[in-house]
Amino acid sequence: MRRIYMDHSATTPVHPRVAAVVNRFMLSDYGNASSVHHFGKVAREALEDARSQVADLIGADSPSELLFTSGGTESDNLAIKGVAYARRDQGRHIITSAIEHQAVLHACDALEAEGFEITKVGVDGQGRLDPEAVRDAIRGDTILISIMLANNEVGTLQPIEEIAAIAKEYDVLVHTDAVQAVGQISVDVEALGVDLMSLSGHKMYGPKGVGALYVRRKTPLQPLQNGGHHERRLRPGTENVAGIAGMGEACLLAKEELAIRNQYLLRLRDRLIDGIMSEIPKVYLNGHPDHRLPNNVNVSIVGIEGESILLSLDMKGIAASSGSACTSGSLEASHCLLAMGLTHEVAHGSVRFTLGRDNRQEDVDEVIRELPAIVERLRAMSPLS
Amino acid sequence: MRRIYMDHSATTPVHPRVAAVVNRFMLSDYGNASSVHHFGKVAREALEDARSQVADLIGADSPSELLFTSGGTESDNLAIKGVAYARRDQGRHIITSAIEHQAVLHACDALEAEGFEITKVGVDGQGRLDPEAVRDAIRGDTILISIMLANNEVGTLQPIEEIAAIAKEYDVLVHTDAVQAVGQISVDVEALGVDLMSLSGHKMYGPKGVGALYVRRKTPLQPLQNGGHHERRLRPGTENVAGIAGMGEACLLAKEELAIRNQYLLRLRDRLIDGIMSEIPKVYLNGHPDHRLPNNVNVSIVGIEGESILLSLDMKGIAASSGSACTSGSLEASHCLLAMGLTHEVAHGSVRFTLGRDNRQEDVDEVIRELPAIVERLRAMSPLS
Amino acid sequence: MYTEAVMEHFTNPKNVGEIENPDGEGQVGNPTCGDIMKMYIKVEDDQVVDAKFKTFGCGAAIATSSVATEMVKGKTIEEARNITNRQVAEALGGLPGNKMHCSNLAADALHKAIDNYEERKKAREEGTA
Amino acid sequence: MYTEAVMEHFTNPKNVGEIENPDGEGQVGNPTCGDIMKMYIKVEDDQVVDAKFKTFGCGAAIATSSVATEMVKGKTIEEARNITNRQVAEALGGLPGNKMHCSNLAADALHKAIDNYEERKKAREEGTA
Ligand SMILES: Cc1ncc(COP(=O)(O)O)c(C=O)c1O
Ligand SMILES: Cc1ncc(COP(=O)(O)O)c(C=O)c1O
Repeated sequence: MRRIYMDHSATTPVHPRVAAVVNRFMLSDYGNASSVHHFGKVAREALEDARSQVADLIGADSPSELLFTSGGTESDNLAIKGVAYARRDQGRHIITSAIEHQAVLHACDALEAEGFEITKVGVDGQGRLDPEAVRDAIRGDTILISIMLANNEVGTLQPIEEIAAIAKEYDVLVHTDAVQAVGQISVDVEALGVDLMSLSGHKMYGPKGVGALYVRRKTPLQPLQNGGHHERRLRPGTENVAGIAGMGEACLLAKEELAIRNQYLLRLRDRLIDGIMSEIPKVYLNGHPDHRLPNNVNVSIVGIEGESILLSLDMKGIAASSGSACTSGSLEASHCLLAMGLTHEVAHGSVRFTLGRDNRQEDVDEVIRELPAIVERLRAMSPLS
Repeated sequence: MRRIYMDHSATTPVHPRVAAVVNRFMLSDYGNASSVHHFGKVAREALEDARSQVADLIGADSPSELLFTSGGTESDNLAIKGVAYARRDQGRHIITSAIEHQAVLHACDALEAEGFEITKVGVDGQGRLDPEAVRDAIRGDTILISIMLANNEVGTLQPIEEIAAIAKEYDVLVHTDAVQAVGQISVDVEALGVDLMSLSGHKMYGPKGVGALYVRRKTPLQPLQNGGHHERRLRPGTENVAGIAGMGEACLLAKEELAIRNQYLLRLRDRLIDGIMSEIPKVYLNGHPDHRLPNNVNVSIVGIEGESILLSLDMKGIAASSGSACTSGSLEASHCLLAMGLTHEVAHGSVRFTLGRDNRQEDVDEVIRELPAIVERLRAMSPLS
Repeated sequence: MYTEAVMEHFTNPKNVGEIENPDGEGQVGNPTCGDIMKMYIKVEDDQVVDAKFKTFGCGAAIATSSVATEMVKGKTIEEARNITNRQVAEALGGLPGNKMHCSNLAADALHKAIDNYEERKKAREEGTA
Repeated sequence: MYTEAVMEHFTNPKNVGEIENPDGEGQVGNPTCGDIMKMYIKVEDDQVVDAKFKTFGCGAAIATSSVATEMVKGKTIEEARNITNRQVAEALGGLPGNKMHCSNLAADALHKAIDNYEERKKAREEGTA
């Protein structure tokens, strides 16, 4: 069966150029970057080249402001807990949003259980935060604001620049989870004015199990893991040279392709949105129509449930995702959709198509062709329609 | 230049069979293991297959007793801090040894700074612990004993079975860092009787950036990182499917080859030891002559310093390692060699050759041929000889 | 994740729809957890002669609804009462762990439909008494 | 890690050895940090005419010893006093950060040898006085 992958926000295929780099560092240049000998030096150079490539993509002042981690989840945990522990003497209040990824929300929950106080700022119906609501949440003991750059479910982009400017007035540090944004839209840490930023390799055609954390010079950070002298002791463990070099290559690729990727995906995205909206009755687009990732289509299909849509799509060879609790084994529908004010039924009926650089117009057209019949069949079974 | 890699305890090349598996999950079966669709299911299966392969190699009762991590350092941190936090109500005392890897020692240091108490049991001149010294260190509030199975520097094997038996008498949990042992010698968690055990992929022809932690059923453990529902919430983050599947394959390979690998390496190792001892005056073998990893040769060469030996070897195409501070940028020579009672000068003059499955007898013979001249040259420059 | 039996019942569910003038009907679930099942039964001489369902929910919810309506047909009211959620899951060759409690409600819906049937019967008997 | 200049001096160090009957000698470093340097100088008319070293230590330690002995030859005592560890490192095109403080001791060893030369000189002068 020809398969159409439209779940790029869950993970992307590794680009062949990236895989070639990973292979090189698995099979030939396999040294430990801490070793004194030839193999070690080659590995060390690869690490530092990758650091420059990441720094370059996000406009960091210096490659030394980047730490490599095992992924977005670790970057988020390190940023939030790392700052919280390092700044605990200055205050115990942290501001985040209601629609963050679980890595951020649950890191905050863990801190709350240890005595920190967390304020979760809400969002509007399109998933966007009001920077002034962040200002209102700031207290004398606020040490950190963590707000995502682009939401993973509905693709809404947040006004991080404004939020960072406000934070600066109060001398509060800002972290942004840019896992979904980097590689999709142009991201510049200097323009954003953030102090910390999380990235993940596998959301941008790089390998899984590797991520990065941007840490602006002089930002206080306590490591969560102890060991050797790797990554300035802020993230010890033998460096995943192959993965890191792969992530570097993915950043290089993103830099080369960004403008065209963006343009290309936007066109596909809007075609898919228009197709779904015109072919299927009682469908709503979730998220912001304009402040939105170029690859995200998230719709609520009234009267039916997300997992059953996904299963039906999968039988047609189409891979998508959903904000229904049934897909995650949790008991609640997507906290993000609920925070945007959707009812439980409607939240359960969400489907997310996230496009990638390998998707073609035919793929989009096939989804538009297949989805209506699926919806019709499931609606016929539903007591809600 | 033909290069001879004899630093397998630092890291191993990835076996081509492993690399092929990694490639498959980078390029074709690239799904996120949490996804509902086809790509997700294939990834999930790969994860669970790998879990079984690891479980199988170490004789775990059930694959569900294995968590995947980003490497040995994270496994050590998760084991030690995870148990410490989960059991803090029962006590705050932890026992470890003076010759552990920095991942264990520094995780313990971090806990000490938080109010836990750490006892570091010493070793004899050959790097071996006395189980009775562990017994003597046990107190009413001891919650965990963490002792490595095989030392990374001198290759000495520890009497973990006896230590675990003693710990059981006092109802204390036992963790062992088996990063250097698994894949080299037969390791069985049931025979050892340990509650937790750390593994790392890149020390056994698997990829860097992936590791595992064996956690015996019902062992209390608090996660150090929060996020999604991955790895029973004990280690969240999108699973590194390619890396994990690669580690699974590496375990399968180890299982297939173990007996012959062991035999083969032992022969090479002893040839190298004999050659060095007979060709160079004033050289001592570090570590235990018998209770020793089959691939470890660690010698102290009196009067000269390790890094200068490594550089000289590297110019001849031979990659080795050393316990000298100069190789690590720290200010102290190997804590392990010092704990074994070596003087600073002698500790600084250590060289470690760690053999691997690709080394040939010619490689060993070349080292035996090249090393004497290097030693002679450096000794001629040294004020100590 | 799902067994072949689940996928078969999800793909070709039996007894989808409503029964006009049912002898009993029952609904379980709630929007929060994402599963709502509605069951209709037709009863003759204390025997379930027909059953239909309408379900809003995941694959497991649809499959359990389908198989449960199949299981109940031909059974006496007493036998139908003894059908458990566990039996329904077993008839499908098992369900993923996380679906066992949240989407496996078909037997409950059935029991509600039977309750409803018996209430109506009682009401009718009282009405005619 | 090391520059080509470091590797060249490590591979072909200049002035290895001892000077018999030196006019000054100095030793720095200690076994703990893994670097011990011993320098010997020969002085004529307040000018360093020869310098040799013996060093136990890493690549940087050997290279800095070598280049420092080169640098000092032909210099007056006063000029030699002005040679700094930083200059020695610069002459090698720089050293890795962690080597800057722990293995970059050649100028210190040189200054000790000069001190020793001056002490001997003073002793001689006092002895003859
Ligand atoms: C917004 C966001 N943050 C964090 C993460 C976690 O990243 P990772 O999967 O690399 O742990 C994800 C993806 O899972 C994400 O979408
Ligand atoms: C004994 C021991 N424990 C732990 C580690 C850390 O493992 P990793 O390099 O995978 O973080 C190593 C190797 O570096 C080791 O030799």
